[in-house]
Amino acid sequence: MSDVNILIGGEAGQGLQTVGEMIAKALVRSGYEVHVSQDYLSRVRGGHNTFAVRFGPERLLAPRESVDVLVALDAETVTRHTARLTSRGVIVADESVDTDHPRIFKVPFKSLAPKPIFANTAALGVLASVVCEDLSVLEEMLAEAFGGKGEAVVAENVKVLRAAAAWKEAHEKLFECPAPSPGHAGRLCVNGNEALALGAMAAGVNFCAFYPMTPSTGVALNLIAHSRELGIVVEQAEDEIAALNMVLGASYAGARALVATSGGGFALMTEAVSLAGMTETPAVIVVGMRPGPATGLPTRTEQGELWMVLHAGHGEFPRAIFAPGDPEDCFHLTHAAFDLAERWQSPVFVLTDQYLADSTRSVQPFDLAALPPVAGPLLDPDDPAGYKRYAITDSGVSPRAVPGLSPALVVVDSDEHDEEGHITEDHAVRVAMVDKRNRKHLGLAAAVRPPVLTGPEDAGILLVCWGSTKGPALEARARLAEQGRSVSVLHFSQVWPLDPGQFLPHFSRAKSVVCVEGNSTGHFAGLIRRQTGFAIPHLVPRYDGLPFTADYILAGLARAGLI
Amino acid sequence: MSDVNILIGGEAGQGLQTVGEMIAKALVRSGYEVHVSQDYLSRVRGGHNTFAVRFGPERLLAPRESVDVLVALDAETVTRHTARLTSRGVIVADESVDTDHPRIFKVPFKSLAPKPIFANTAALGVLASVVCEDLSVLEEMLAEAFGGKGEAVVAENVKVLRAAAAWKEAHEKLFECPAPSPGHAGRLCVNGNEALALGAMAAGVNFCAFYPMTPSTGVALNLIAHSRELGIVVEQAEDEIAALNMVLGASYAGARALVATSGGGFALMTEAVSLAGMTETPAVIVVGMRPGPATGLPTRTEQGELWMVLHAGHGEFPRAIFAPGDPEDCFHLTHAAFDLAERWQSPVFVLTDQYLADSTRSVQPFDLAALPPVAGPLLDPDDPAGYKRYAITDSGVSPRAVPGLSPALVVVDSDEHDEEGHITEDHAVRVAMVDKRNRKHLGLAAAVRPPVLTGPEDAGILLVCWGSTKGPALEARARLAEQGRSVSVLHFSQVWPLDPGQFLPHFSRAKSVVCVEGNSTGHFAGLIRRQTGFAIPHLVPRYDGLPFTADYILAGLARAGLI
Amino acid sequence: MVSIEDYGTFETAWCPGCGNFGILNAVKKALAGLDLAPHQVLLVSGIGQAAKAPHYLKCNCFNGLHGRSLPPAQAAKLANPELTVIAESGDGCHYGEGGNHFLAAIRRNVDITMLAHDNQIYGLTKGQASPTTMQGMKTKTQPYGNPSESFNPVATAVAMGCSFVARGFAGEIDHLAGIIQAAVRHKGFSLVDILQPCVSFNKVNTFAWYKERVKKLPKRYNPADRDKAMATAQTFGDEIPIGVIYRRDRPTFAENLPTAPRAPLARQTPDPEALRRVMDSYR
Amino acid sequence: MVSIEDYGTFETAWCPGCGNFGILNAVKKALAGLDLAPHQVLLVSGIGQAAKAPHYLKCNCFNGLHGRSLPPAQAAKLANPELTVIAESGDGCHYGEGGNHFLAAIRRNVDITMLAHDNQIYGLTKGQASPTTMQGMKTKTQPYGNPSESFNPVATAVAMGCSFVARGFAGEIDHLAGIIQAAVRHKGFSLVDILQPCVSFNKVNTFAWYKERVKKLPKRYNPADRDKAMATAQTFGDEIPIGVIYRRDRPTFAENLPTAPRAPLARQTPDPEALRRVMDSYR
Ligand SMILES: Cc1ncc(C[n+]2csc(CCOP(=O)(O)OP(=O)(O)O)c2C)c(N)n1
Ligand SMILES: Cc1ncc(C[n+]2csc(CCOP(=O)(O)OP(=O)(O)O)c2C)c(N)n1
Ligand code: SF4
Ligand code: SF4
Ligand SMILES: [Mg+2]
Ligand SMILES: [Mg+2]
Repeated sequence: MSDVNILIGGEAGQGLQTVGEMIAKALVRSGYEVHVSQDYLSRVRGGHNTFAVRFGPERLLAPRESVDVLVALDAETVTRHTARLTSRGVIVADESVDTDHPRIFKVPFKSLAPKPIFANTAALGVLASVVCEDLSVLEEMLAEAFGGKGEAVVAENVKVLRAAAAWKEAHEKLFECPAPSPGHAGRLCVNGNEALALGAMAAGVNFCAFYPMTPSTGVALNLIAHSRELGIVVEQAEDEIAALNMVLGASYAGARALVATSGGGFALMTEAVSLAGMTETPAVIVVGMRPGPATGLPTRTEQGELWMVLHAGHGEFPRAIFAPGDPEDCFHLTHAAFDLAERWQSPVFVLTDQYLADSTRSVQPFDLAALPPVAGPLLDPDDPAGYKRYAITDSGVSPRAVPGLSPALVVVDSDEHDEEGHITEDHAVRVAMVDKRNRKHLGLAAAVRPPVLTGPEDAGILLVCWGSTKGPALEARARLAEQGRSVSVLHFSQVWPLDPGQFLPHFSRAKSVVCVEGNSTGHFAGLIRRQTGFAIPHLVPRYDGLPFTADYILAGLARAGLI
Repeated sequence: MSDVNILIGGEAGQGLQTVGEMIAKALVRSGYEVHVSQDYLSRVRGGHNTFAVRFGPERLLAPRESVDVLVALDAETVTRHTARLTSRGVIVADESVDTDHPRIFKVPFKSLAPKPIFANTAALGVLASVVCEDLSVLEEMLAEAFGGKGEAVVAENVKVLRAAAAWKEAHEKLFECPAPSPGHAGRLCVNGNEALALGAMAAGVNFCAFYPMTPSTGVALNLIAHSRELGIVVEQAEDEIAALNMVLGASYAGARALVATSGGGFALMTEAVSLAGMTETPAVIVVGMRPGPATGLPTRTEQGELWMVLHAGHGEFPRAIFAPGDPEDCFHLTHAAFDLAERWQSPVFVLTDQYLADSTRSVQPFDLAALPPVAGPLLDPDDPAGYKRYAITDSGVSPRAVPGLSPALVVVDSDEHDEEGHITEDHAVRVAMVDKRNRKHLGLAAAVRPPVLTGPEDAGILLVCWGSTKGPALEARARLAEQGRSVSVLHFSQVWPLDPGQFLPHFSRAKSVVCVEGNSTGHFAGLIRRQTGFAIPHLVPRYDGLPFTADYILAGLARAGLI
Repeated sequence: MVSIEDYGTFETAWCPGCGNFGILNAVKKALAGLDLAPHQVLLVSGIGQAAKAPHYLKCNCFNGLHGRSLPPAQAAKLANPELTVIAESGDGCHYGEGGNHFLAAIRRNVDITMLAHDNQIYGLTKGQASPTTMQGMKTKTQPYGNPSESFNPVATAVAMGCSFVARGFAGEIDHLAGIIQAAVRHKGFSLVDILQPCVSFNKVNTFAWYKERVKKLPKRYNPADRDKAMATAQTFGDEIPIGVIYRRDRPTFAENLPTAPRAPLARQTPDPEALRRVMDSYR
Repeated sequence: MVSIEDYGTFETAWCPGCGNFGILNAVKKALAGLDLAPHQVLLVSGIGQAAKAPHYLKCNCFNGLHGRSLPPAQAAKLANPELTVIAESGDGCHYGEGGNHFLAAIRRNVDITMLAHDNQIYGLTKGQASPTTMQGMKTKTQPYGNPSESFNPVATAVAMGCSFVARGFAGEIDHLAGIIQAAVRHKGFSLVDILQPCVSFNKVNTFAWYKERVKKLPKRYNPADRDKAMATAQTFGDEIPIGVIYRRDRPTFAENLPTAPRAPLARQTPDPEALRRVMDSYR
């Protein structure tokens, strides 16, 4: 295997996330490709969490179950995960840990870290040396991280780092590291939430309201971190209802507005989703899925909310739903969501999940200059006195003026309304307005991103997937292809509207079609059937709270008798 | 035509509802079958409202567009509705109304009603005489209505009533009244909301929380009216979120609890629907649909929220959805909903709409003694100390103890939990609990009410409908059958779960299958396709805010080239 | 000079004799008096009889959801600080369904004005108790009398240190217009609770009932005195003081938030250089 | 006699040193001191660190949604008046997401107790401002300082005439247990706001910070004096009074609602005769 899988385990609050993020970033800076997956509990201290960093010279698509370097911040980590070690695997643990594994570094952390506060740096030093990471990169990062606290703090940390690395050198055990691929230098190091926030910033987001909720709080945190530099108003609302209603108020008033939440918070927003539909107010709504119902497993992953998002809000109105497969998709689709939301004056969803939100990857910097322009509202209507917010048009879209910028009065209404926006109970106007809104669905449908096929057109097995399952499915495909099997992946990064012409031919050409999705009832398979009548015969579901891996998919295919 | 259609029109606040309800009730007491439909604006005074009372010796299924007796409480009513008059039709209007229609009673209301407060009684007197209603029945009703205000008030009203009727007798115009059918005496006179509340009361409802919202406020109003007699706690909550969360708290504590709302209010409840799913707490949730999105047409009708209700709440959990077709269904299905909710510890929905909620009909009294028993929770667990709220069972249902009634501790949790109800993040327990909850779906699916077929098995046209469209579809069928056409109706009073074995054979036997539903996108047709792959080829939709009529359906069939 | 005619006249869906008419007039008077043209004003409302008010004068209007007028109103003001933003709705909307937003808006102190048509009843849905319905009052849904104590928005606002708190009466149009002008001029979140007779569903708190009780605060009344304001706010019985009850200088939300824009966000153009710097920070 | 041991000991998911431990102990002490067996008690909570508390003692437990502990708690009490019902959750849960229910619960006066673990921060979601976070305090989501004024639940409750209002401190376990006992004994809605250090995310309002400031109300303090209570409630700075701040006799909700049951609804059996009469009234 040309890649290395590091698993850092310990209690919440022990700093495994800090160590993990540092090493991941360092590896990216050294030119590796990196894929992080996090498994953490809904608590602040204690319990058992893991942070997995997979790296290598080539692009990595998914978490891997087997482990090459197990960094145990506590004894429990050794007990739980030693069985996952590959034959070449090594363990890094405190010298106090009692195990007879032959390939263990028993590190005297107490003496390497003179004060508990340096424990993370010491662990980082040993780990960096195990995976052959250039210390100077880490030293540079320590300087960035602790620079604010003064030179002395930086120097102390660097000292601990070097001492830890030196200790490891003195206790060498054979571990082969792949070399970085020079062509992959200069990558960004972003997780799904960060890439999504970047996409929003690239689209000119300037308003965000949110209420904290795992796994989506990170979206707002990233906007806040850059709010001053880019001019973004971000407000933590009193609840989710306020958050989306604020976004609609801001959008109405001319802002580019986004809200980010998770299933339970989104449930509270659904009335306002309907308001967006009725008032035809653009809104970008990020929903980071986690296992439900109710509070469920609040820090884990699932893809169980497609149907809810598709039909959230009472009454009928068009919408679009993106389901990014990786951080690159998060960036580009969120950027596109702003344009689509404005162009079709509709709510546009970006549906992610905890796995993708928290999964840091090496990503080629985005070509900002090449991004398409993002539509905006009408600042200067031609005939302000005659302006009608809901003028009936062929496309269903009426020019959207902004209040206060011109003498045009902008009247929007949650009741059924006439072209001017005033309440009406006229049945003919009602029908005209329903038809107008529904016409926008046609426009959205015409602009759908086609699913991407990887592999032969007439594969023996076609793995259909959406959202974050992309990477694991592609890795499963690659593994099967290595074994000489004909397998393809059809990945949907937009799940609504659907254009059957884009995928039905693929279905009919494949021998077996399998839907791989992270829920127990087959949401997307059901949606395909509703839209086309095509019943996908096989389902590989996952709903234990963990992300798919290639191994998990292969086991599912084997169980189904397909391989 | 053997039935008579009375249309009372006027401004809100003019008392047309009072007159309409009185005459409807009187006709029922006289042994007629009655069907009421109401069309009113979202305002308290002014505007133009109508109240239609259709009556005759035989059961009536739907509103009728043509009018036999037009009671105009204002001039606008004459202008708007005269064109709908049948050839035998008559108008009852104030003498001031300016029209040259030959068959008009120009009533001197000012002199007949000495004070404005008697205007309704005067109108009632004329109308009663036009439709040959026995005055003594009305006199009895006036005594009931005004009894509380003293004998004198009753006497004055009776006097006005008689004078009005006498005036009409003196100005006789030919109008033929059908005779009541003696076999139909003793009917109840209930609308959908009333029948629904009666069903709940028959099931032993003892807790209701609600937030006012048209068209469902009436459900709570009916429970409140009888709350003292039957021992029902009804509380108007601060918002819909509180309402459903209260219902869940009460249900957990052993009450039989119901909440009633409409689309927008229900959107706010969806997070708590998910909580019901996760905690496995029984709840009966009434959703009275009206045209959306957002506030839409708040006092009109639509069937546009099937998908929302089906997928309301984040995450995956079972539910059942009833869609009563008439007041009888409202009664029986609500009664059944309580049993089902308790038996499968799941949210059960009763999906109605404004048309049905407000449509008063003559209904045979319910056979209370024949009602099946309603399941209840476990009051005395065998082994209280070892009690586990979420014990894993084959059916997925765990015995539900009630807190405080025994030493058993009842622990329920919105997080994923172990058998005892305590938070867990164990992946294996998670999978076991998802599977347990999903097994309840199988139980619910096994108990589905089959759709009812009316007409031949191998009809030329099969009209598929659900909920309140039943009556109009049946009337359309009857009209076509009279013309010698082979038409059947397949009506679904339960729309989730679906058992394809119950309906696919009907679909395949019919020549043309047509879905008749009150929305613009074909919700139920889509659901059928998702569950079976069967694409219903024709749709007769309605989404102007008004209920279906036989005429509307016939016109739709004609447009589709089917008749 | 803007005149009251610039705000137009519309047919309404209100009952003849309703207190809403007086409030509508007072709002128009106040806006014209402030010399604001209709397009400079945004009225945000919820759902209810009161919430229809923005349809009955010329202005920008966001008629949103029941209970949800304050969130979009605050956001619109943040997005375009040049707009004069007024959130206008009923007592049920603002204090019932919208109670949580009321609390948050007081704490935030965004520079908007909130008008509550307080008829102490749910009008549009035909007469259920609202949070301000008096305890014990009988309605169709509370036939044994409203079991809950009524909410005193004015006292709660004073206790929370709301920036501007006033009570007006729909029957005192000029006085009310004066209060509304002061509220709009005041920098920060301004609450104006307006006693409003509902002739159709509130047969207790009638025009006469209010008329007998309202008493304009004297000229010498000092709205900066919090204890006095608290006592005044709690006075709601045989006497009901009307006028500006409490007033306090507080920095507005925008003043506390360095990223709040000083000009409409709609005119903001992204800075590609800043964006590149931000992207580069993710390495 | 029920002893504290009857309430068991559980492993918790809290951080070492967290103020929640003191509150948990005080709750157990209070319940044992009231001689209530675990099955007589229902703890209802929302979501947050505080909301996990009911899992850490033996009792009936309804751990519901974030912000939604009060509605099910009130309903459960109405459905079974024999239960001792306590709604226990965090400041974010009770005053943020749940703010509207807080207002309604005070007005209703159902006989339950509300415990707010008030750490002035969102703990479980890792350190965002809560409604009670002090204005200007910096957090990850409020890097320029919390722009909103903090919510004073105690003052708001007093202003609204809440039946029982107290403030406790997690570091004064016996004192707190006494308050909780008094709250549970009090007939009506009882609010106990509990100052609780969060060692992980609130580095301003630390154990030492509170310790320096809290001051037990003197024996002679009269909680029936509303003006005094208002002043006491507003005192939150160099000194923070703890104890029962306000107390007022009010009929409970059940006393005001003739249909409220006197025994558990679960044991209620329908009366077929009454049902028939009801059906017959629809003719
Ligand atoms: C979410 C939601 N719940 C309920 C309603 C129904 N509703 C419309 S107006 C109203 C009450 C209005 O009362 P208030 O705000 O006092 O206004 P008023 O009509 O008295 O002026 C209600 C409950 C709604 N439209 N939306
Ligand atoms: C509807 C909803 N929104 C957001 C969340 C995420 N959430 C969980 S706990 C919490 C805040 C908890 O703060 P607090 O109530 O003060 O409790 P603490 O953790 O500080 O004890 C939030 C926002 C949620 N679970 N549900
Ligand atoms: S119902 Fe009441 S508030 Fe509404 S318009 Fe009529 S009088 Fe006014
Ligand atoms: S995060 Fe704060 S409140 Fe939560 S357990 Fe830790 S110290 Fe306590
Ligand atoms: Mg009102
Ligand atoms: Mg907290």
